[in-house]
Amino acid sequence: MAMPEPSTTAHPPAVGDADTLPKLLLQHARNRPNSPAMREKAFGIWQTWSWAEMADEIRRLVCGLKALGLESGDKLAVVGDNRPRLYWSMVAAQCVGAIPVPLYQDSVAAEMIYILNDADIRFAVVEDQEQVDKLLEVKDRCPQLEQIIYDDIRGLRDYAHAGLLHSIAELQTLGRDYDREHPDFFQHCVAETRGDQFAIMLYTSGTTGNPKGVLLTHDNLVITGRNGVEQEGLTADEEVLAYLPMAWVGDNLFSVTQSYVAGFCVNCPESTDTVMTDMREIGPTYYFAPPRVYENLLTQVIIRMEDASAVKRKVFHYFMEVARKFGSRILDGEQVDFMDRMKYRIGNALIYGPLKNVLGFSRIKLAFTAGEAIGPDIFEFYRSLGINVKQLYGQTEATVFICVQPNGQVRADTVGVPAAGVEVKISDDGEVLYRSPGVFHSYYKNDKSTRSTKTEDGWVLTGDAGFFDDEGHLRIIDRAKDVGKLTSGAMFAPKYLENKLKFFPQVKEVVAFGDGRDFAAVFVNIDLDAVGNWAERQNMAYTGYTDLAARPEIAKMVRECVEKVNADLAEDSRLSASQIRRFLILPKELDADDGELTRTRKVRRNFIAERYEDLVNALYDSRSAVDVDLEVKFEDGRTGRLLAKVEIQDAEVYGVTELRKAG
Amino acid sequence: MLYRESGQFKTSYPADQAIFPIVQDRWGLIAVLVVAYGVVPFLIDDYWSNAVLLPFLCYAMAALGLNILVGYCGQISLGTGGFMAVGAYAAYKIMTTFPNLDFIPVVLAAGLITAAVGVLFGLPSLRIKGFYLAVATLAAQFFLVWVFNKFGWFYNYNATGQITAPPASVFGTLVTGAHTHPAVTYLFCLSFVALFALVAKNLVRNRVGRSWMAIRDMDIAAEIIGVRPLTTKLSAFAVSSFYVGMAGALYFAVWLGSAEPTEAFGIDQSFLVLFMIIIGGLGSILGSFLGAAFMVLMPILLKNVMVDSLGMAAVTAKHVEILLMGVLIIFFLIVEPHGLARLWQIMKEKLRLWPFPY
Amino acid sequence: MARQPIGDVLLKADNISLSFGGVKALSNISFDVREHELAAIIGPNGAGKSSMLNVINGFYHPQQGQITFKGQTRSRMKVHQAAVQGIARTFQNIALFKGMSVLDNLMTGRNLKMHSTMLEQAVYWGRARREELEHRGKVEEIIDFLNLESVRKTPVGRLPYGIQKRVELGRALAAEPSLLLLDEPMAGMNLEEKEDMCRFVLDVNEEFGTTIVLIEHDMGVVMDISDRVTVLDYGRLLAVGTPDEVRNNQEVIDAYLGVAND
Amino acid sequence: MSQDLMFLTETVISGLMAGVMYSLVALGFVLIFKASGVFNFAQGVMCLFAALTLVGLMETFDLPGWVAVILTVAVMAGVAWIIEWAVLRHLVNQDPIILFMATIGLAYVLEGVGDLVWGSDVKVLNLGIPQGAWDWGLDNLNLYVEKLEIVAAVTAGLLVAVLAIFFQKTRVGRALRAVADDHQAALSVGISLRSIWVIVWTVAGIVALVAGVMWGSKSGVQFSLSLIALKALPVLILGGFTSVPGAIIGGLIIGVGEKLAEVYVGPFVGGAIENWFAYMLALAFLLFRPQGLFGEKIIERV
Repeated sequence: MAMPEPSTTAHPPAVGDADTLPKLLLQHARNRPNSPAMREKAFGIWQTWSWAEMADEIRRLVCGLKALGLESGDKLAVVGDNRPRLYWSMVAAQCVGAIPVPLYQDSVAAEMIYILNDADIRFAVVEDQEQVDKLLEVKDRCPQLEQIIYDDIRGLRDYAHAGLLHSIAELQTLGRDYDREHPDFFQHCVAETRGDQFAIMLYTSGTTGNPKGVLLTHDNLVITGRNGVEQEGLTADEEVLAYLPMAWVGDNLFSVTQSYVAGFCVNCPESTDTVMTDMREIGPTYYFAPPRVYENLLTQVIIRMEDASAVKRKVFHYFMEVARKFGSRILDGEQVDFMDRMKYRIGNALIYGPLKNVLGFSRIKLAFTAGEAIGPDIFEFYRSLGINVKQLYGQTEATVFICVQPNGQVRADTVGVPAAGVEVKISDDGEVLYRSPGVFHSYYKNDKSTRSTKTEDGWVLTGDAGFFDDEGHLRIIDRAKDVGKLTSGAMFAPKYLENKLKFFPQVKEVVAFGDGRDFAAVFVNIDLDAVGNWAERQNMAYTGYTDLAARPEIAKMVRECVEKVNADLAEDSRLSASQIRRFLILPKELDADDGELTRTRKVRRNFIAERYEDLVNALYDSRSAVDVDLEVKFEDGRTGRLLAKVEIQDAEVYGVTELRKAG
Repeated sequence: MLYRESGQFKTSYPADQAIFPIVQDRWGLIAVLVVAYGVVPFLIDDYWSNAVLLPFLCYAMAALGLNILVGYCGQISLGTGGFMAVGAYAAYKIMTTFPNLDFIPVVLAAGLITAAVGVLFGLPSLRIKGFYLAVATLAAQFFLVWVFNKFGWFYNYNATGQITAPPASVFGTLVTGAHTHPAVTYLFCLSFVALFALVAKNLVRNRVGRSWMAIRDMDIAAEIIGVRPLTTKLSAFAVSSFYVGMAGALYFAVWLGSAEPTEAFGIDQSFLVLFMIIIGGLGSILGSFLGAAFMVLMPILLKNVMVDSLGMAAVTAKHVEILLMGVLIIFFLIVEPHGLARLWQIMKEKLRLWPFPY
Repeated sequence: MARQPIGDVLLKADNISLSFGGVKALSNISFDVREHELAAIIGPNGAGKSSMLNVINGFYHPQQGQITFKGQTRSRMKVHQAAVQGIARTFQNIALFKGMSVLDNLMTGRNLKMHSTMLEQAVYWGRARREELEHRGKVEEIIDFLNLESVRKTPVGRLPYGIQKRVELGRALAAEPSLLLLDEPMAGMNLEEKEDMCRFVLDVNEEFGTTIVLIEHDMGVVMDISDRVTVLDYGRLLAVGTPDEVRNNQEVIDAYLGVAND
Repeated sequence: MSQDLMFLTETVISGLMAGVMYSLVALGFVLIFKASGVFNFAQGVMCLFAALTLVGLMETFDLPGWVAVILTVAVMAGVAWIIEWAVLRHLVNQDPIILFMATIGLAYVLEGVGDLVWGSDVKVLNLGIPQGAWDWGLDNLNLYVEKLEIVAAVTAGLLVAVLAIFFQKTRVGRALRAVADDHQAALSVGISLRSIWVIVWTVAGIVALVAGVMWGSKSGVQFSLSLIALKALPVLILGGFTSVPGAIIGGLIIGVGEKLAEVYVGPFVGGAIENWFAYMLALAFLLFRPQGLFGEKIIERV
């Protein structure tokens, strides 16, 4: 797959004056027409489109959309899994000056209504029958929605919605005819695009209130993307697997913008079920995943190794120990003994190499994790295998990049230094602020929020509390508004506690309480996979989550985790006071369908505090058990009741073992 | 463990349907070929050629042929020895009738003649199945050997009743007769076998191979789908016999030099080749080679150990050898009824998943 | 493109009688199937449903009566000729090629569409190669249609029962038949698998316009999806008609539904 | 009787006698195939092995014939037990071809063991069975018939009768018949499948011993015995793999047909057609009646 151009070996190809994605597209189609631009696993093989072919496909889409009446400034919703045609329709919309609005494909119809109406969506490009059905369901309540275009015709032949429904194939046929009549239209459109035009609108799920549409310009995307490419030395030879939701800003930056800037190839998996296999086949060189993906993979590794023969397990554990000691140091270029280096080499041949290969990590040059804090053990595991995983700190409003860990200075508990072109400062009350070329234009139809987030001189309030450590790395503690005080006046950072607990594989979700209270206390969701597996090995029969969560053995297990966290907190005088005194294990898993989590699986603390008010109160009075009666939503949309008795548990707390150091 | 497949993705059907889709396998094959062509010819001597390499190659060819019939098409045959005899005698008659003919067309013609005979004896397969067919193929075995014994025309009425290969050459280089160089005969057989192994692989992964396997797995369903039992079975007999016939020609003319039908093409030959494909793996091209190598090498090893190392008498050693071969065969069938090829496949799967167990 | 309208008579059975060594399996059965129709033959076990399918695709030769398919009348024919004429079928007890992968099973289904000679296949060049690749593409469409992606290279012997049934449907579809005979496609399945299979059968009828004759002893499923139903009982024809007509036929109620409701 | 007719009669009788031998070997096949579905290729070698053991015991230990016979039967029972223990039980539920191959391996083992223990040279077997021509026949009918052949025929007849009684009247025999039809049914009789296998292999061993003794008395005990036994295979085709009467009648047909062909057709084609004639006969026969003499026409269902 080596590209002939010398320019692609060390540096990205010069993008010259191409300041928009459509212009970049044409530039690649002209300069390196036959290099692969996109692949999709379909019909058993990786169907490949070169840049020229992709430009051609997009050209027909542009003309087709135009023929259907899409105008500059219109909004076009995109709903579905990562499919090439959906990606293309986003760029196609940009060509005519319309604004693509990708939506989370698992949103239920009701959630879609808000965004469809808020964004004044006229056109929607969707993946398949499932999404079409959802849109048809809400069509009456979204009067401005005019056209629905679908990719996969399966099951849609019988739909009688003339003038409303079109397949992408039809659209492209339409486009070809239009193109024939207006041969200059496409080129003209692309030439008209400008860097300061809106390129995309992304809805941030937000922990409270309605989602807000973040408007990003081509400049935001292209300049930020280019800075990242240059800083990390990405080339046109990278392979990327596009598997994260298209509505996430990261996917738009990594899988679209940076591909258009650097010219590398983006691969779409066959389906969500086959991501693991597809990942292995492609062997991406540049990878990004939220911490939970890394966590799930590690859990799988551990579980699969449990079933290996005793000898193999021994070898595995021996070399993983070697890796733990020397892996990250070798990766960071530190001095390591010759013998230890040899041991690591052998381990690499026997274990790390094959392991990375089976997971599809063999060729990774750079992997990012972002969105949440990652568990130090998990982080270290991947680093020790020689995989260059780095944390980054970002936001939709920043077009992702705020801080990145530089090579050789990777720590589990910081998010690195300000990324190229980004200025970061800490406000007096501890909130992190930044200014960068990626700073968003505005929230759509929401000047109030725009003004309260973005200052006159371009600084954006992240809403996160943090500080720079001695090495100049930013540490994020929590959401600024969530950082509270115990009645003693000591700092209480709920997310910090939650993350610390969540780093235990047995714990899936945590909700911490303590602001304005005497002490810190938490709700815990156990991880059904990990704990269930453990229970099976103990020959413990259980009927489901609720049953398992009520077992005293599990309570004991969680208490041990909590006490370890407490011991850890006791080390730090700033946080020692917020040791967890009481906790309970929730009788149900927190669920986005019940509104307890956001679509990106962030805990909605206030909502939970309201919903489980009685349980919260129980944590702070002397009750030792509470009966709960909950309304829950099942996967198929039905609702039901959940009755359970929840025990409140006490945990050991520790004294401050170390006096605060100076400074 | 050795396999690093990540990043080896297929963007086209030709790549996906390649014989060796995994890079490491391709390298493995290249390594084998480099050794076979680049190293072995320089080390070879008469012993290695006559005791190991030529028998291995000739039997591999025969095993390929029998595997097509038994392993792929599911028709059991115990007549391999007889069909090898047809190939050998055809080659003999052609070589003596046209003394200046290049040896390559001789082998091919011998194969074609055997194919015709094979089709003839394959006709009963249309009406009878399984062991009945196996027994029927014994008719071919005994009848053919009898024919070559009885009719002087086949051995040119010479006094001994034996046939002896006259010198013949390939592109001007001698490959049969008394004055051959071991490296030459080896390379000639190797090239022949390698080429036809590729042909066999092509056949079994194409329509005709699928038709064979369909008949093997579920003949009624195959017929209902439109696979014609007549042509399919006969094509398997024809192709199989073609290979066995060529193997017979090489066996007689290149390896043995001279042969007498009862000895060289007896029922023991039929069983030997059958063992090769069972131990190697039914329905596997690789298995044909592994089985041939095993059955050629094992007696030599046993003999070396017993006679040379343990100082056993040659006669006793022969008995022990027969005994041990029997034991080994049973042992293999119990441990892995699907042969060495399956063992290799399992090992490969493990290596591909290493360090995970599944 | 919606479902194709039901057309002319495609298959006509005239007065079919079949017996084995004196035992009557079918007596004087007559019915017809129209183009693009989804027809069902129902009846309790031993009613002669499978025998009827076997007569249609030439596996059994009726002692009396004839079959007219695409206007051609025949009383005897070789089994594979039915395939040549465009009749494909599945079997009550799965009859897949167990040693072959899903892909190869489906490719075998396209056997009759491939024409390269053995010599071409031996060198895998020219037409043979072209054909293999072209038909692989077609087969992949069926794999996609039946959601068999994750098992395409697995030997079918290792697959669970429900998937095997689907592979068998795929193998029959691979032949692009004009008449598809399904012998108890939902036998032995759980409810969810049955629903899936119904969906696939309907989709086949809809997407490819394939005429389908389906036999089933479970009436519930069949009534929902068929255009017309033929009811057999002990080798006799009991009723022919739309599901509603059959449901209200007194003889059927007595012989079949009555029993089922007990 | 005319000279020709006399000659024909003698040929037929000698064919019948050879046929009896074939029947005996075929009987062993049928017993095992019926009870365990195993196509026992080692049956021929079992004849050789049994005969070798008998001769070996008599020669080496100078035992009287009847003692040696009893000991040989014990040895064959032991062999049957070992075969079940070492081979069969590990191959339950395998494809028939795998079991078939295993019995070929078994043939090698038995041959190797026999040769190792008793040596591989030709041995004369003398159990006191009278040799030479049958005087009464020669004198009165002018027929030349070997005494040995008459003994063989009588013995074979007795053996078949004993087997028939064994299968009809004894509990084990009935169980053996049941197992042929249905393995579950056999278990309900109260005999484990494994014991049944041991018993049936023992019985096959005894049949092999009888066949081996007959052949051995006629032409010495040597390796070719196991090859002659291959002749039982066409007999099986004719008679069907599972039919005891089929094995007997098939054997007789093959024996007679082969002799007639050798005598009347052989001279025209160079002789020695005995080697293959039986197979060709069976083959030709199969083309007209694929299910064999006693098999039933199978109605295929899908």
